[in-house]
Amino acid sequence: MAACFLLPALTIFFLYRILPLGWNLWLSFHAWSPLKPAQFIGLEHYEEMLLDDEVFWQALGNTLIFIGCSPLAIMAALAIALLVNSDLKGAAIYRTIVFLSYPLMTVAVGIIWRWLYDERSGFINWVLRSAGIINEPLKFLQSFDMALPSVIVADFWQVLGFYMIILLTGLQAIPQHLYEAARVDGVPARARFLHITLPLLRPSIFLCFVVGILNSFTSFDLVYVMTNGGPGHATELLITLIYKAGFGQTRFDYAAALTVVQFLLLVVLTWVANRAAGGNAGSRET
Amino acid sequence: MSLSGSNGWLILRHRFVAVPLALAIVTGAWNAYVAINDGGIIAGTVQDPAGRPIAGADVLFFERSMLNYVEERRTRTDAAGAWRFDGMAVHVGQVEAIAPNGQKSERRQLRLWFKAQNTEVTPLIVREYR
Amino acid sequence: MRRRNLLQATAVTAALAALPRPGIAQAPKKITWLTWNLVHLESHIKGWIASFVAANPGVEVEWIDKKGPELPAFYQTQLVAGTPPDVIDIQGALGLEYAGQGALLDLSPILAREAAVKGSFNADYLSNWVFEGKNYMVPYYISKTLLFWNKTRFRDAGLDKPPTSFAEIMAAATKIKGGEKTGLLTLNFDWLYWPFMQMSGVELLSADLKTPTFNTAKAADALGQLAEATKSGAINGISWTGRWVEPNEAFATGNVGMLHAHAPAYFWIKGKGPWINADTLGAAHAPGGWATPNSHGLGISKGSKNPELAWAFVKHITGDVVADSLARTASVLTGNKVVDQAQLVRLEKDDPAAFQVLKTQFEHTDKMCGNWRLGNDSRVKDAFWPEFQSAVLGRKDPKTALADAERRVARELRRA
Amino acid sequence: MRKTPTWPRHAIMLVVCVLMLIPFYWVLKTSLTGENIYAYPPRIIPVDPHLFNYVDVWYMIPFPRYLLNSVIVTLMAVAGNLLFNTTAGYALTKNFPGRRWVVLLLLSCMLIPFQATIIPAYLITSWLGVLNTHLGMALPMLSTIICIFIFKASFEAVPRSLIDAARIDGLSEWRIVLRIMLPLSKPAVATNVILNAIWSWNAFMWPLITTRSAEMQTLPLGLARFLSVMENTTGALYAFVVLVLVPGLAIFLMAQKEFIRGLTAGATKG
Repeated sequence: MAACFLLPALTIFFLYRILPLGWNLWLSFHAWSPLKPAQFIGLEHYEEMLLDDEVFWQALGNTLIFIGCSPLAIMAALAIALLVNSDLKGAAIYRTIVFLSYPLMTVAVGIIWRWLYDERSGFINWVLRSAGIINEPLKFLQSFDMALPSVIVADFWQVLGFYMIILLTGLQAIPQHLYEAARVDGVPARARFLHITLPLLRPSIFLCFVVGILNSFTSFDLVYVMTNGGPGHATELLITLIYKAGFGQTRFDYAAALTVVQFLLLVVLTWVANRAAGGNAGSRET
Repeated sequence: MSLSGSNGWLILRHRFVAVPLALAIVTGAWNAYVAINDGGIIAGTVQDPAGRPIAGADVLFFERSMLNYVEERRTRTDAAGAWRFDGMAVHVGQVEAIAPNGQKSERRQLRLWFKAQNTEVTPLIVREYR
Repeated sequence: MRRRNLLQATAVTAALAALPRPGIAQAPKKITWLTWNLVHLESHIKGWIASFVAANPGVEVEWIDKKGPELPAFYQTQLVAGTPPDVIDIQGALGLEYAGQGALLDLSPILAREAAVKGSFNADYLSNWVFEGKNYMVPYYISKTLLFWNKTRFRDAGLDKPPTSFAEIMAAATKIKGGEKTGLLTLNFDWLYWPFMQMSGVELLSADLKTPTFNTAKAADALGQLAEATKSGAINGISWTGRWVEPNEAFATGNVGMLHAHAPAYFWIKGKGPWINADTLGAAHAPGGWATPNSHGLGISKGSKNPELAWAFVKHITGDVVADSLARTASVLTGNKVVDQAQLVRLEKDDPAAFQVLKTQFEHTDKMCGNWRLGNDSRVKDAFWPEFQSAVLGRKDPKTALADAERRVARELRRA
Repeated sequence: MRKTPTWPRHAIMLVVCVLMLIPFYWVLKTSLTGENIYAYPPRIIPVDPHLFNYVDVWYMIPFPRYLLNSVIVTLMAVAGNLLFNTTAGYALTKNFPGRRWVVLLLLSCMLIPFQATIIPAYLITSWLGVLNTHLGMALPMLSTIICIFIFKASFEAVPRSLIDAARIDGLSEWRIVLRIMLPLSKPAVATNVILNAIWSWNAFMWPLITTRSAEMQTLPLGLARFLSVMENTTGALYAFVVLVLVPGLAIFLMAQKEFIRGLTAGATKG
């Protein structure tokens, strides 16, 4: 009974997620290009990746930075959520505005931010220059040090609203009487936040973090449009590397190995986050 | 207000009905307007600085190609200094007049609201003409 | 998780093997033409196809256009699916890569058979797509780099003629720079910057293309000078970070002394820079006449179901009539000798500046560099460019960068 | 809470909102401006603004056609998600052997990036024979995991007693879902509609690979195709960006009430 209800969804995931993943796994142990027959080469790709490919390590590092920064956005979102949660007048409007950037197409977001960062006519440089903070325009997307943060900021701008909504839902799930009781016992606001809000918010925060992890590859379009991984490999993420290795260099076999590694990495991260969130959060999305 | 909307004539006031309806009306009106005005006629006159018409002046029409504007059409003004292009299926271009003495007017940028919009171009003035 | 995947994997291999080929492009008399970024020519392209169909009744031609960066993804997928577009329009090195993969049909026998057709192409440009002795593509629209120089900037700097050596370029750039002004800009994608190394006596690879030979004192010196000049502002930093728009935009403002770019850049900057005419813009050869081609060619997929028809179509598209129409509408050179001659004659009257520029495309055609006949150019490029970029932007010192680049390039060559 | 003044919170939120809105304004302004968009310093108010960039865009690509394709694909995706996610979500509320494994499986499925699955996905789609069709474009998006869990959460909130009662009345599982579960989960439905509408509306790489003919392109592809011609040198590009974004935003704004309530309700008794 449950089986036949699950079937349609599972079929789709089997066809478009699991089967391809299997294909990648299989391919990662072979030497193959579109018109050549595959031949088994064992762990060669993995050896090359781990021992002989500094770009992989750079991309891995960037990906981890990308994910590692999401807590900042989550905190910001949490602050906003707390502000608009309670009976604040016009909270609904604030909520809408903050969320407004999430429905945007990532490609478009990339174009928009590339334009904001523009050296001559970009808003950001213009503000900084007319405020006299800098004399020379900053080349955000062309500088080795600023490119990655710049992309991350653009990503924050897009997902902040989504985080906020998730956290809001979590907040509203917290029974009010707990606060009442605490207030009666004269527990100060900070303590109430630390001992009631945060613990009960764990699942929502976990979900935000999962979204943050997913961002490390759903932001492909963003990086692709804004920097395409450059300068050097300063904004190379695993996902852009996978794409380049596959379609740019026609090394689908190597790309497959990268995919498998990224998958395992994300699984581990998610598992850890889940543990941190106090177990079974997985079965409690939003 | 729920997605399913409310019942009776009130449904017209439900935003999921009202908005598309409004859009439909606007679109219809606009298309009607376009249908009436897309004769593809672009016309105007050529004058000297004093506002006297210049007869026999060449009027060139440049259409936008990928990177620059290229001459596509050319006509000559009549005794009243009037010129006219028919069947212009463009929405952007440039016109320029060359008086019989070879002097040119400024190149006028034309941008229309839709392809083949009937357009009356304000007079092209040839400065050095006497 | 893992065990399940392994099971899936075997399932996949089975499944993939069993996949029947999809129906597309299997109709007996249908061919598909994949173009690279030509949507803006839609109306003309439809016309050219129509005239081909008119001449070959019962034939159907499907036209697909993809944007440069996405075209490889599309073509590769089609290859794997066994439904490659019959005729493809791709940029220089990529053609060789696909040839190296065995995706393209060797045109040499056909060209040998049809000497007239072969003769209609400019031999040097045609030879850009000779890989391991076989000719895999014919020119569609061609270009190579040259040195644009802003005569006004030069005059202000007390210079009157374009530089004739790497040292002179650097000197001129330094003289011109100051305030908003910078001395030199270059395009950097697809090896377009390579003439600067070539003119300094640097060879990327040994003649047999098996070993890197660029890690030399000369190279370190040239790289050092480029980095130095970039730091001082003599070379505009956009040279190493921009793609196509940014450098051309910058040069069009009129604040830059020299632009090292391929010919099509002229029409772009002309559209943007009202100051540009034959008296203010000079077109010169890079010192030593070195230039990197950036041409598009037409190739035929080996997987084509109708190779003969595909070839007929290629002949139609590169033939005098259609090529001429392309040359006029897109203001390009086609590699078709007759058409290009006519184009030059036309421009000499209408647009002297454009004439100066395009004329260079047929001079020193024996001095093309940066177009190694490699089957894995993109990998070599990805191994070399980031290191080079780090060096010119002062991120790494030239010696380290070259050493790292050498190691990585060598690895790619080993792998090939 | 009551006692503390609310104006500081308003002040903060106003700043936040301004920051969030600036990019929108900057693009809008660029799409309207008549001057060379590379002029420095850029103007805050567009100079001699006009709408002709939008006219250019309209003629640059078959806009209505692309819009239609986008709409069709989005509708398919939304419908599919409603059907499959409801059933799946309902199934997950029951206890059956291996339930935990299914949940794990679904969760890990979320972690597989699409870009890495293009080729097999394409082969599978062609094997199903729906290449270059709206269905083919919608297929991989017909069910989304997060939304399954949203339904699960919202269904779990439905009191058991109701369901048991229904069962005693001999309602089939289907009818239980239709008659009891869904009516009580309108917010979850709204959430599904919006999220999936957003996601499929914005899909880029997959339509790019599966569509051959120009008639099948969707708006995001139009954007890429547009970029290739104009690059970023003209207000027209930004006019296009606006045109692509407006429909999605409009839908969201119209449905956002239910949407936010949806996520909330989903959580309150998750």
